[in-house]
Amino acid sequence: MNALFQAWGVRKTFGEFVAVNDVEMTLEKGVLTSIIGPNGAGKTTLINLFTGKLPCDSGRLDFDGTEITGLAPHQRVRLGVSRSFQITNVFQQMTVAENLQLPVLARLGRAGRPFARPDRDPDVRGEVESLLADIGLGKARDVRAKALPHGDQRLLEIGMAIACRPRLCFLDEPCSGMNPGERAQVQELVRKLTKMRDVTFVIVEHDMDVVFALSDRVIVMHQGNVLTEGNPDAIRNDARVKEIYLGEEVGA
Amino acid sequence: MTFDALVYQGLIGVSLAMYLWLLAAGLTIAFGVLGVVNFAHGSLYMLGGYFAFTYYLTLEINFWLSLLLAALSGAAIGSIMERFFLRYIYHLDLAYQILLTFGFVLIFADAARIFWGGIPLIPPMPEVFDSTVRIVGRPFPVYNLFVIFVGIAASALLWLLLDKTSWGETVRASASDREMAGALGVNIPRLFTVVFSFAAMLAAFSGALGTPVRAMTPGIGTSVIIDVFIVTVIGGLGNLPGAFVGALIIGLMKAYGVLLFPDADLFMTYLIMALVLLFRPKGLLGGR
Amino acid sequence: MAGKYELNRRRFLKATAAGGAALAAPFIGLGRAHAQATIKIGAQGVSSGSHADYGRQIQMGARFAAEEINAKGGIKGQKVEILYRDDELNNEVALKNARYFKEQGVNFMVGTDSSGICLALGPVLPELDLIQIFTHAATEKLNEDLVFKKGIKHIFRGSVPVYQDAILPALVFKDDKDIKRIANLGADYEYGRTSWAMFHSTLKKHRPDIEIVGETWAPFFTADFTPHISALAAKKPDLIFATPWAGEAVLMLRQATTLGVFNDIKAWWQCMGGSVDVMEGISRDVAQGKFKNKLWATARYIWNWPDTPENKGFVARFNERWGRLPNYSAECTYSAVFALKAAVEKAGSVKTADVIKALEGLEISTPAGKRYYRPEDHQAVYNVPAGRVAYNKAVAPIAHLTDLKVFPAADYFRKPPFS
Amino acid sequence: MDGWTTLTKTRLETRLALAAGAALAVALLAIPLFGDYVIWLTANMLILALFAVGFNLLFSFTGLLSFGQAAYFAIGGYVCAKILLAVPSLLLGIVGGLLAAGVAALIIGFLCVRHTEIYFAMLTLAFGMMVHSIIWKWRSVTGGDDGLVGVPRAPLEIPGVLSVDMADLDRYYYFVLVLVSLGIYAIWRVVRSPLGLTLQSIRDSESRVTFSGLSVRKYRLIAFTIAGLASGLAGALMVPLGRSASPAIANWTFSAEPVIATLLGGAFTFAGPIVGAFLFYIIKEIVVIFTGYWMMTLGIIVVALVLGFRGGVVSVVQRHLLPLLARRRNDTGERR
Repeated sequence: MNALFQAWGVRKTFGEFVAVNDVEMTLEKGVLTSIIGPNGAGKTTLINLFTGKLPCDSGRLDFDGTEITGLAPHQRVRLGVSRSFQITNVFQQMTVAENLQLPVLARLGRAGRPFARPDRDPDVRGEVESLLADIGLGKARDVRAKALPHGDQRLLEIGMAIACRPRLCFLDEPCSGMNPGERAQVQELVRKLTKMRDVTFVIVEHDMDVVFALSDRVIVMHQGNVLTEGNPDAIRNDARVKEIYLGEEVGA
Repeated sequence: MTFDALVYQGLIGVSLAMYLWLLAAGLTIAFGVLGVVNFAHGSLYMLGGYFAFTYYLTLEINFWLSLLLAALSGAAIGSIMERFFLRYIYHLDLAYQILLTFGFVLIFADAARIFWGGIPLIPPMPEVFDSTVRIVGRPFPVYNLFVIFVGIAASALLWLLLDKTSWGETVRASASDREMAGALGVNIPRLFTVVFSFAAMLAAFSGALGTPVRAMTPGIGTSVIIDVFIVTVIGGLGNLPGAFVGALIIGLMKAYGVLLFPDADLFMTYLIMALVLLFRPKGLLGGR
Repeated sequence: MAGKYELNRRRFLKATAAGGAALAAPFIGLGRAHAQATIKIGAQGVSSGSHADYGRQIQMGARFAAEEINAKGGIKGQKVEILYRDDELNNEVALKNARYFKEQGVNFMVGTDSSGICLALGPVLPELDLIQIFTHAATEKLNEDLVFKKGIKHIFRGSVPVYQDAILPALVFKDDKDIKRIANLGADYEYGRTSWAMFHSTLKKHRPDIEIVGETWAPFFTADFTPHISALAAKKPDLIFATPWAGEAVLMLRQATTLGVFNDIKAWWQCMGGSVDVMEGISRDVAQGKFKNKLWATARYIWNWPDTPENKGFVARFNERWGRLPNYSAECTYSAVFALKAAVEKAGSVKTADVIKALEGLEISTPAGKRYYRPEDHQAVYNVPAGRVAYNKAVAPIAHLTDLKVFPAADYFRKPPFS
Repeated sequence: MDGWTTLTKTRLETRLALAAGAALAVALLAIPLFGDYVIWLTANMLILALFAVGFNLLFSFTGLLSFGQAAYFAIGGYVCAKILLAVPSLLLGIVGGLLAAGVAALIIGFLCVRHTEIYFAMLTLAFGMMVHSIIWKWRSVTGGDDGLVGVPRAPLEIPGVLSVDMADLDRYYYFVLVLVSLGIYAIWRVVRSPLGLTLQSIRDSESRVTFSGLSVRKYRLIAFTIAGLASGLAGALMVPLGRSASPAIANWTFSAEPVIATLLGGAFTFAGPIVGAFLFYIIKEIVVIFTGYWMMTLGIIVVALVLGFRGGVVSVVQRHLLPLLARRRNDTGERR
């Protein structure tokens, strides 16, 4: 086992409320991990802490052997930690292709070029095209994001998250508000990207079908703590997990 | 600076602060509830002053009533501004509000010239106030004491109005969450008109209060507005107690500045404004 | 997408063109040669904002002069036409107006209020090949530096320089033995700084025993001078020398009375306090004796001096025409127009070079008395009194100056080579 | 709001663009035929246009409302004036003013970009007024309220290369025309460069830009500096024109001019501020010819424009006029 990302005693409180309570966590390379738990379990906060959107109150984060606790979000992205957002966060006015230009330019360190043309940069064009192919939006390249169906917007969201070539990528509810067909598409895409771009995905998801179908490993959070973890089967049959989801249909 | 000078200039500063406070209170409420940055707020101060002059001197209405009428006239103009103009640009960028209200600054400045002429106007000091009392052995104007009293009284009234009445509750509610208040059945458009004219009233009242000691000229509006912005920012945009503190700080700055740093008074006020924005953007009382 | 960007450039040009096309529209007809049927004079002053009345007075003075000249057959048969523009007390606008006047084919220019404006406009006059007689701004730099040292011959001044605001009071008070402690309530800009410097240095020459006990400076557009006044009052001065003018003078004086300053001091000198708008503003307080007869002032012309038929007639006719007493900026502009008339008649031409020659050393009788345009620095030398502010309904509806003290300008005006 | 819709167009617009572009070029080149006053006015309009385009890079394309741009205009102007009073070399003066303003914007911007929206506006206002009070007070260097006067309109000299006398107003006008065009063209390139894409992305979604691996503050600072450079160039060009520099160009009322120009012409379009700058001058010129109460008239026009032409003239043309024409010619191909 080789640890790609490690968290020691990571804590976040909002006033009295303890959102994340001294969490210890190790994420391994190539192991597709899902973080589940009922609403308010602290999943999204945890991702915000890992990706730097929020500062940790205490604790330490390492990525690939280097400490990143103090780093700004964009610095973490540069090291290879990226994310997607629960609420679709793409540039509605831009076309699909234009949306993908920014992260590509950023990765190539060309985002600050004052006089070039983003669309005329062969490297950028090449990568944008391959990304379009990967996320299967090639046909929609010149469609404005706001004109896309919800499912395609979510795919674009993922596309932008991986456009900066991360090694670790957190997906925050990639399937929210999707129909079964679209969910299948997402699972397909995630598997494909894991292989082709060797990204290690970590997914926060409510849809247990997706979780159990996709994950190699599942981490269950409850009230800011890691309740338990294990492979999908173990989790599916774990009594405490059933308990916290009381009633909620767990898998099967 | 001797202790006496400290006290005397201090009192002067406090009386200065009260005009600023009344102005800043208006600006703060308007911003807090409507989210409007009203550049014409200073012009409403000017109009208040001119109105008071006309009522008191030309129409020979007694001083107290003139103050009241001037304030109400300001409110009337404010309600017109909100109902027929501002209302239509809330959804636009902040800059459009600034431009629109800036348009009113120009309009009001010339309106003053048309109705009151270019020459400075100042009514006689009402007999009641036309004397001084000795403070630390020096004559201190009764009128400035009156201004201080009015300023504090106004603060008390404002506090009662906003914290102790249901109307105040509604105002605070919509200040914190417009949609919510709307959902709770508050008539937001009407509330906005009322609140804005209330803010305008405070500005006009400040101007009216100023007439006996501060002549009115068509350009006075633009000369006061920046000070008011400084005060509002120091206090924290939309923070009423903050505005009071901010007014005191700037008032005292001006009073003591004359003695302490006569050559840097302006620079210092802007410096304070910048420092507050950098290190406590929510204002001195706004917390981080 | 490349195509798309291609189109952008054009779109951008297109929208810009809208401006270009619109631009030309209002100016069709400008820039043509102007048939010279009339003598055109461009006048400007501030006629918006807090100092609006000064421009208004410049406008009234200029137009009144033109009306009177035209009524008597104009200048050598040519009618005089006045073009007036608001300079907004702003250099850029004043320069723009000058260009506009040039375009409109004016022969001469008069007016402008602030020293900043006249210093900015002066050096441009040769480029415009236009004479301007400045009729309000008082900075000594205009005649001493621009005309005398730099030799810009197109500049003349028909109003008094700062000497009169600053040196005159020194002469007025030098013999008053009660005045030992002096303080300054200064307008924090060049005018206030130079006036004060000139005043106390002159006074000290005559009265080494004089002591400066306090100096405060108030920025332009100060709404409340109370802190400055009280800070000075604390120093117990005998005399306060104050430079804020126009509306600021009015409110400052009211604030001084409310602070009871006039009980303790012996005299208050108000530069330009003789200005009609200030007098109108403080009349009631004067009538009520608020200033305890301790308020002294001057201006660049005082409507009730000199006591000559010419001045009396002017004041009466002006008052009848405009329903106001003439302010100094009105009289100075009025007389400037007449000076131009005299110069043109003397030169027998309207050519700038000839008129400059004719104006140099011109001596002309005006409402303010005899004006002599010094050839060295193009400064009009004439007498203006200082006086005590009083109110007497029998004399005038507004406050005015009494116990007038007149000193010959020729004696106390600084003289070339100004060393 | 929507920067990108403005970057898409129809064939119809293309033709109009070509025609109007040519017309503009001719108009601007022909200006000297109208005489000194029009030359003078147009030079001022061009300078305001550059000033406003710089402001608009911040406002429309980065989402920051600066209310202190006059500071950089003034720094550019005063430094240029100081240089010209010392050494009569136009180029030196212009470049000096430009750089000084850029440095000032870099330093002040570093502090200002910590905030956005009204806080940013107020912060820029505060720093702007600090610069103003320094210019007003530092009399030995800046001439206080008298300003710096009698500045020579020095010849344009590159030793051994060329030397053009600038005494004639029309020569200087062409000089201004060239530099303003270059400045505006540079910013126009920036807007559609990767940098421009980044800035507009910041305007639309800060977090997305951050998680693309970019420091939002850094790019805001870059935009602020470019805007400062544009203001500085505008200021430096203004001084030799009027041959003086006065504190008024550092005052907040002057900071309002690019705001007015931009909103009149149309925010969130590139050409808006340029059209607005011309409109602003033309409207005022026409008004002052007819009335002494120009303030009120201008005020009424401003209010009317804000309420009637919310998106500004340019976007009104784009959104309403062009589609109408387009429909008549059944010219499709609009992406809107």
